[in-house]
This record gives sequence, structure tokens and C-alpha cells, in this order.
Amino acid sequence: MNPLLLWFHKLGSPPYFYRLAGRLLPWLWGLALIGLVAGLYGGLVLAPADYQQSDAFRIIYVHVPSAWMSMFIYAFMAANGFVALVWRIKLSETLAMAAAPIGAAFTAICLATGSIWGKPMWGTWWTWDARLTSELVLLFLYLGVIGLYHAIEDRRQASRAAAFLALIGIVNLPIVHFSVKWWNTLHQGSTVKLFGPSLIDGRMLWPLLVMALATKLLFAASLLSRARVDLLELEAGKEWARQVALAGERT
Amino acid sequence: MNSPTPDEAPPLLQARGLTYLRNDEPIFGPLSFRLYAGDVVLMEGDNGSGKTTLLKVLSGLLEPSAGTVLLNGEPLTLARLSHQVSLLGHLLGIKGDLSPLQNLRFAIGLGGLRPGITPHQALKSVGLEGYEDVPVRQLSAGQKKRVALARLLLVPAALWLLDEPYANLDRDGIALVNRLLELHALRGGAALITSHGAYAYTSGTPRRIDLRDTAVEQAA
Amino acid sequence: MSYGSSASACRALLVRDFSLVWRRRGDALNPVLFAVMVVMLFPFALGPEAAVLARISAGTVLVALLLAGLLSLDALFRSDLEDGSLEQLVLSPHPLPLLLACKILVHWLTTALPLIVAAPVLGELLYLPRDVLPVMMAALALSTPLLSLIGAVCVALTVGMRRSGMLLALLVLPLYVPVLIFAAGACNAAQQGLPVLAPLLWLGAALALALVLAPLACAAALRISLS
Amino acid sequence: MNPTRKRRLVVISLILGAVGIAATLTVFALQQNITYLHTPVEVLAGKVPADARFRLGGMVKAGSIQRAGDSLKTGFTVTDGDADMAVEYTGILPDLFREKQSVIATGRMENGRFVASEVLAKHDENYVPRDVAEAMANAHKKHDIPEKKPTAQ
Repeated sequence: MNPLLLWFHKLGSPPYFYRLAGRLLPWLWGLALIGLVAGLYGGLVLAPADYQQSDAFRIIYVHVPSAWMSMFIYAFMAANGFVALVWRIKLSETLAMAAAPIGAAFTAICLATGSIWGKPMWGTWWTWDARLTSELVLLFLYLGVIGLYHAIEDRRQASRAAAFLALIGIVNLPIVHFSVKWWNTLHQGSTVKLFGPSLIDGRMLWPLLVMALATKLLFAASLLSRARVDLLELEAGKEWARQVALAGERT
Repeated sequence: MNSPTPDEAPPLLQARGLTYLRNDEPIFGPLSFRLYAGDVVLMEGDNGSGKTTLLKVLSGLLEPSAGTVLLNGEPLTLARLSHQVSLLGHLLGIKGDLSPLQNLRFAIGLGGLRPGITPHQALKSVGLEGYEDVPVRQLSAGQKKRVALARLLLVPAALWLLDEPYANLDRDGIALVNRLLELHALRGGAALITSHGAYAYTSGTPRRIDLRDTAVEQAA
Repeated sequence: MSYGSSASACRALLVRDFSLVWRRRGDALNPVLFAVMVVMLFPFALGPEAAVLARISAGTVLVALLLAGLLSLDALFRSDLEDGSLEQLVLSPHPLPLLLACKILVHWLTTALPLIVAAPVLGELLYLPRDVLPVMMAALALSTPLLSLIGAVCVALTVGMRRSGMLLALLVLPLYVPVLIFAAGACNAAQQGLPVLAPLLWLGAALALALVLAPLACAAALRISLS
Repeated sequence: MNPTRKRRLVVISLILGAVGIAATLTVFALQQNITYLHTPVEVLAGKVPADARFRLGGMVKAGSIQRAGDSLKTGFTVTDGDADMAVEYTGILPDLFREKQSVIATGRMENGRFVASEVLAKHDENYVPRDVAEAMANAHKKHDIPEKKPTAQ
């Protein structure tokens, strides 16, 4: 087996993942915290005020990263769900289901901050435009996945059913992303572009990018923390889990 | 398909190291056994020992956590398996709102018809003559079971998986099940039946598999 | 030995399900009654002003039909699961997606079709402009099968649960929203004299995909639920 | 052909067929254009029925805002660069509402004026620090370059 495949194979084993995640977690939490502080300080204090919205634009430092995360986490969840359904890898099931509540939280933050910003700027808390509606649908999809997962007793069957639902819901992702392009609506287009120049000044851009990175780290940290607990619960009968529990008691 | 002599024929059903876990708790297994044409095997085990789950795994409804099921020497796929397997579970799969005849016609549509028998004849041979058009809801539990047994007679499956076939039946009914099993074995079919031990297959010499016994390798 | 063709299996299934519905034909009318009640509540809540009601009529009828369909959705596999017929269906030698497509067809014919037939009356109760009616009927004809197909996939996911009502609604609604948006979009456009073809075409495209993909997804979901 | 393979072939061809039909319908649908909002040019060209409620989109024309002294009534002109449309609105306007700002107004035509029941300001995707914006404006003035229009759509 080639080394990369071997590593993936090893990663898929719960005890190995548990130990690796345990070693990574302090770093991830630390870096995420530093990133969040730096990004927020940069965005809320250092970045200059916008020519049109003055200080109100600063909400993008929370709103935009959470919007990106809401989609990123959904894609992550669906990808893991796919792996879980096709190859029956327990770790993927756990990761997909551990990601769902985090994704729902980011989606909720995105909707809430957008709403708070929308009232003074657009003149309305909420409008049924394509971007907002599809993001709301995304939140409901997350809630559906979480609800389905908790409604089924057998953990593994539950995660497979929920993963299946997540896969069906993935049709919504391109709609969220392209909604501002496909329909000419109230929500503005993308500012930060992967290809081509971004439509934002450099001094305003860097805190946004720091925040984007920090939210990724935050996601990784909370995901690993959650997955560790879930794995321990799922494998409660196994020898390694017993050892972990015993070691926990001793310290 | 060429028909090899019985000696060379692969077993109708073979389980190899079959294991099923639920929430990582083993339900049964590892279990290995073979079923040849003409076999009637009694699966013994207490309540909750995983008999029903085993039948579901063997019928293809559930996927085993480990091990394989071979059918005529070929690994299980649902499409191939279902042509040759008839499952009679705790739930009979019979609609209370319909008559026995309607239920059987549906079963034939779904599973096909064994040559040389009609729904009327099948109902007659399970002792339900005269009940053809009565809604099943109005029949007794034992009579409902007989409708399900009539379905077994009609559908051309070589392997019967019967979960507690004696439950709810009176003495005549038990004798009827045994008669059907014998007939099926004579015709070259095989059957795997579960029982918690209260009734037993009396005629012939049925082989027994005990679910509590892990790693049984029963050579025929 | 004859295992029968898939066509005869479908025929047997259709015959059985229709006779079951016929045996309980009173129950089959419940969704229509429910939709009529929902629609009737709106004039009470909003006042009998014709202009107001006409403005919301198409959307109200659509929502009433959607909810009525949602109510009957849970029963799609419920009785088959409870009496073990579902196991027999899954174990039959014929393609499960095909059999499920038949069941969905029966569900649509027995719950959605009466609703569509009742829709003009419901529209009339709310002063739906006459010239909008054909568009609304077209939107219903395209969207109700879509709702049945999408709903069936979600029901298949929740089929093993004893109480799945609210959860089913939670799973189904986000997937129903786009369908409702396009159906209502066509009706609203018609009401304002704007072109209506685009949303109907979108619904048609979605329906074409769902007709093939939903039974496949439904079968996969059912296998997961029954395991 | 063995049954499994035959079944797979049937499924794949069905999926391809469905995708084909869906794609065709989508192409037709895209040719019809679903409009979320109409511009003044479209309205003046009679593309919007007389008594329809619709969304009007465009930029607030410079120097067109007139506020009534004693009420919340505001009048302004929305332009899409080619045509102008007078708009009347009573109520509180959003913060971003100002000259040369994209707005979306919902309402209907009355006597040649668009009477709005809701006015939303559309923000564009450009973020520019205030000092840069001022510097740019000055530079444009100096070199007499027409200001870059924020994308109205």
C-alpha cells in the first residue's frame, strides 16, 4: 500500500484518531483563539471605515466568515456522509454528525448578523431574496440532519440515514453560492473572489482573511473535540476506550 | 443452467463466519453452517438470542457486520437472493383489509408462481377452504398464519426462512407446518426455521444449530 | 420456474394498493377535507374582502395542498411496515425503485389528484381570478408529483420511527420550499399579467429529474431505515 | 446480458434521459427570463402590465431627492442610465439610501409615477475606505473622469 493510503487507513481507526486529535487539539484551540482575536481586532479597530456604510460594514468580519463556514461545513459533512455510506467508515460517520451542529451554529450566526446589518442598511430585517432564502433552507437542512440523527436509536444506522439526507440536501449548496448571480436580487455579489481581483481594499481585506482562517481552525478544533467524545461513546465497549477512561480516572 | 449431481452441488445456503453487531454489541456470531437441498434445519436459541436478526441477514434484509452468505456457492446479492428465498417473519406481510385470495394474488405478482398450483389449491391445502373472500382482518391469528403458509407454497423459492412458524398455531397447524416442510424438503428445497424450543420439527431428523454456540461448523 | 415479470409485479402492487384505498375510501377524502378547511379559515382571519383574498388566493391554495399532502405522507409506508409487507416488497426479485415508484404513483393518484380536482373550487372560495386558474392548475400538476416524490424519500428515511410527524415536516419542508416558490411564482406572475412559462419550465425540469432519481433515492433510504 | 448488468443499463439510460429532458427544459427556462426587478426602461417600454405590483430597480438620480417638510413623504427619481422614473414613498428610508445609490422599490404605477410601499437600498460588493474614496473622487474631478458607477444590477 502506498504511504498516503496507509496513513488514511490508520487515520480511520478510532484509537489512532483519538490520540492524534488529542495531540492536535491544544494547538488548534490556541491558534483559533489567536486568529479570532487578531481578526476581530483588525476588523473592528484597525480597518478603516467604509465610504458608504462607515462603521456598520464591520459586521462582515463575522457575517462573511460564518457564511463561508456554513457552506464549507455542509460540504464537509456531505463528503464525509458519502464516504460513510459507500465505505462504511466509522470515523467518517462520526465526523459528519459532529460537524452538523457546528455548521448549524455558523449558519444561524450568518443569518442573525445579516439580519442585524440588513435593518439599518437595506431597510429591512428580512427579505425573501434568493440568497437569504437558500441560506435559511440550509439552516433547516442542518436541523433536519441533526433531528434525524437523534431520532434513530442505533447510532450507526442513524448516522447513515442522516448522511443520506445531507447528501440529498447538497443540491442547495450551489443555489446558495450562485443565487446572487442567477437572480438579480437585493443581496450583493461576492466581494472576495478566488479568481480575479477582490473588490475590497487591502487594509479591509486582511482581517477578513484572518477571520476566515480562524473560523476554519475553530471549526477544526470543535469538530475534533466533539468527534473524540462521540467516538469514545460509540466504542465504549472496546478495549482502547476502556483504557482511555481508566487513564482519565487516574489523572 | 446445467444441473450438477447433488453430490457436487454447492450448498443451497452457506454462512461463513457470519456476525452481526448492533451498536457494536454482538447480536450473534461468528456463525458458519451449510444448508443443502432437502435439509430442514432448526435454529434454537432463547428469546433475544438473535434468531430473527439472523434470518434477516440470511434473507438479505440486513447486511452482516462480518462474514459472507453464499447462495448456491455465489456471494449474496439482494437481487439474486430474493429469487430463491422466501421469508416468513413475525410480521406476516398480509393485509387485513384484503381477502386471502387477494393477498395471495399479490404475493404471486411479486414473487412469481410455482408451476402446478393455484391460489385456491394452496388455500385448500392449508385448511382455509371457504375463507377465500373473507377479509383477513376477520380471521384468527392462526388462520392468518395459514394464509402466510399458503404464500410459501405458491412462490417458487427453494429456500424457506421461517421465523417461529409454530407460533399461534394449534396442534393441527403444527402438523400442517411439518407436513409442508417435509414436502418442501422432498421437492429439493431447504428450510431454516427458528424456534425458542416450545415446539419442534418432529418428522425426519432435523439438524439443529444452536445460536449460543459460536463458530459452529456443521458439515453435512 | 416463472418468477413473473417486473411489469406483472407492478400491476399486482397497483391492484393491491388501489383495492386497499378503495376499502378505506372514506379516509382517502381526508386530505381534501383538510385543504378545504385550511382555505376556509383564511376569509375568517383576513376578512371577506375580495381584493385581499384574490391577491393571496393562489398561494393559499398551494400551501393548503402542500400541507394536506404532508399530512398524508406519513401513511405512505406506515401500514406496509407494520404488517410486514414492506419486508416482502424489499425482498421481491423485482427492482425496488420500480415498486416504490408504483407506490408513490398510487399515493399521488389517491391524495394529490383529488386535491387538484378540488383546487378550482378552493380557488373560487378565495376569488381566484379566472384567468389565473389554468396557470395554477398547471403549477399544481407539475408540483404535486414533485412533492410526492421528494416526500417519499424523506418518509423512507423516517419509516422506522414510531412518532415521526414533526421530524418528517422538518426534513421535508426545506426541500418543499423551492417547489412552492416556483409554483407560487408562476401563479403570481399570471396574476400580474407577466410571462409564466419560466417557473413552470423549472418545475418540469425538476420533475423530470425527480421521476427517475427519487425512486432510486427512496429505495436506498428505505434500505438504510430497515437495517 | 446478465440481469444485474441489464438493470444497471436501464437505470443509467433512465438517468441520462431525465437529465437530458431537464437540461432541455432548463435551457428553455433560461431563455424566458425570470425578473426579480424591472428597470425604468422596461417599465416605460410597457413590459410591465398597468396595474401590476412589481419591484423597480435602479439608481437614485443625483439631486432628485425631495423631502416633504411636514411628513415622511419623499420623492426621488430612479434611473437606469437610459430612462428615468419618478418615485414617491412615504416612510423611513434605510441608512444607505442616498444619491447614486442602487435601490429596489416595491409598489405600482399610479398616474405615471411609481408609488412605492417599500424602498430597500442595495449595497454593492465594493468596500472602499472612506479616505480612498475621497481621494478617488478628487482625482476623478481633477482629471474630469466620469465617476465609476457602482453596478446597478
